[in-house]
Amino acid sequence: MDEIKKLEATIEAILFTMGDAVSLNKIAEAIEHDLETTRKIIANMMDRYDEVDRGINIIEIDGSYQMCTKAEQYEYIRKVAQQPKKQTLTDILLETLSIIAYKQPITKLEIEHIRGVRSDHCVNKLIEYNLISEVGRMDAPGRPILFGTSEDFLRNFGMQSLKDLPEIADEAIEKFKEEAEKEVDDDNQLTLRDI
Amino acid sequence: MDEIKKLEATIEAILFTMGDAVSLNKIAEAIEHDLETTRKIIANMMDRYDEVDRGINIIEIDGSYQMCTKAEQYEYIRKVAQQPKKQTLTDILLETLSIIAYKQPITKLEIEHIRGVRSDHCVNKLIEYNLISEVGRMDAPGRPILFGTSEDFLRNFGMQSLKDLPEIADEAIEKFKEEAEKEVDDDNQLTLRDI
Amino acid sequence: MELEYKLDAFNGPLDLLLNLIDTNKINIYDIPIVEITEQYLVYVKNMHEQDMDIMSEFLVMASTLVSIKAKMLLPRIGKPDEEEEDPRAELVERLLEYKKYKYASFELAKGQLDAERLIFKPSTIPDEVKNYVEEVNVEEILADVNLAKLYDIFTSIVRKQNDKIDPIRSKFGKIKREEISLEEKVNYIYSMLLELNEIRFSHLLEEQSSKLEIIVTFLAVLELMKIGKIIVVQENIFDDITIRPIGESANG
Repeated sequence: MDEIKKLEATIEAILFTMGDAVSLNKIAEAIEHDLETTRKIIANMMDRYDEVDRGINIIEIDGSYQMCTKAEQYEYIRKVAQQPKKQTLTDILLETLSIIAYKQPITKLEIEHIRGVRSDHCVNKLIEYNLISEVGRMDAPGRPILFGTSEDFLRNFGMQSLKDLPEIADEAIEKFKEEAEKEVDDDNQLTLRDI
Repeated sequence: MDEIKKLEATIEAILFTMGDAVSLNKIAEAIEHDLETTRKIIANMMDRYDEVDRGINIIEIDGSYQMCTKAEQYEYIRKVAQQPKKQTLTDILLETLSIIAYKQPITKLEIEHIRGVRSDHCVNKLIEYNLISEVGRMDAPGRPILFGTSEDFLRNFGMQSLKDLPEIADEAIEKFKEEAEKEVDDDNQLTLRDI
Repeated sequence: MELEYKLDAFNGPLDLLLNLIDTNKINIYDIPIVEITEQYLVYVKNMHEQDMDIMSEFLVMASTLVSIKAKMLLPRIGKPDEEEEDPRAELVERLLEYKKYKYASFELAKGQLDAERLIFKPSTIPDEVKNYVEEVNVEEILADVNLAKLYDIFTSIVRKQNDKIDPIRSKFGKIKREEISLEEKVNYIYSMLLELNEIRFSHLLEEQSSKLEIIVTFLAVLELMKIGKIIVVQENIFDDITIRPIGESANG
């Protein structure tokens, strides 16, 4: 009995190593037993692999044998095998989204003008995420597409309507202007120092 | 109990599919259990894999787990698989590797100082064999590269972690000393004559 | 005696020395330096080594040995009871250190022999699993984004827009193009980096008011890279480029 157990171990090691299907012939040769005995041993092993605590199986294909995982393990394996890609909204997507939210309806060209960089990728991603959508066409040469935020956008930010967007007051913009002036003054000193 | 059996099956399927070492973390995440429970389940599995009718084993390397065949199956597998001969390392490479293993992180210059010879070739070969890798830079002029051993190193030398490195430190030197003294005693005349 | 002198039989001068010590059954703590030096030199002389690099390593050791020999032959000056450092001490230490790792390498080799008999299986993840891309959960990626953040981002964009208008110059009737020197720009960017430790490339460009200035900024970044003052990192294609200083203030 122990002799058979040892043969089982060898067959397991062979199938594990080969990965591909291995013919009954080859297995029989390796364990130095006749085909019938080998077949019986493998059949016996297959039964035990069927048990609930085993995640791999031996399958027979055309007189060859191969190890493979059980179907019910697929989802678990996927979880481990899959490259974990943490999905986040990148800063550039957020930036683009905020421009669209506040300036809508807006064309891609206008977005690019504000951001100073091409924005195809960002706009496409935001469409893919269902956060923005086409809301019409501008009455201008080429009739460029106008973009606006979607219902999903409202839902995701807990707004009933776009009126709930925090207001960017004119005073705030004025204040920025002043600050900018001050900064330029400061900046000037800083840059002059370096010259 | 059946619940645990199912988890064992999943872990078996994962290790089989991945082939490479899989971290405890990843396994725990996949089976949705805490690290301690997962560790216990795997330890239990490892015990059962040890039984005589199993040809594969689970080994632990640096907190990760990996499936491999049992050593005693090697000859049978070779008959079927004609496993390509593994690279055996030359003395020079082994010598360099052991210096890196024990002294890591270490710079090439330090290696060369211990060996008394230039070691570019050896270091490059060991990198090529994936046994060592750059592990950082030394905070010194020129910021020289620091080398350390890899996971492949542990696997290839049958260690779970660097803690398993054979001890050589002082006891080994003591042993040399004793041997040397014994030898000297044996041929006292010979050595004294030369001084 | 005639010996086939093969250099590759020894892993270096230390290995050769150890071998001489072993074959002569010498106490490593009390090396008969005269005899060993002689034997060592015979060996080296008989090496038909073409590789000067390797040869020179053996010659360095030869000169070390000769100098130790000389020191030992010199008459000792000073009181006889004074402890004097053995000229061989440093060499002995090196030999022992080297021998330690040589011993370790044998131990490692044993482990390798056992481990060699274990066979691992290559990963067999099906392509459809490997390339599976999970559908983006928009709610999840928006989890730490709220209206306030959106507001902040937009106001900062407005601010940048205003900066671009450059209120000071726009107050003058005419804008005179000023000379922008590369050196100036290099200094400016670098001092800014030292202060902030990290800037985005796009941020640098946003500050610029003219095409010429953008070009000079770009050249300045290239220059800083060339002289090794900065590193630039781009995680993914189309991502913004991050610039960090190398050296004194690189604490990140």
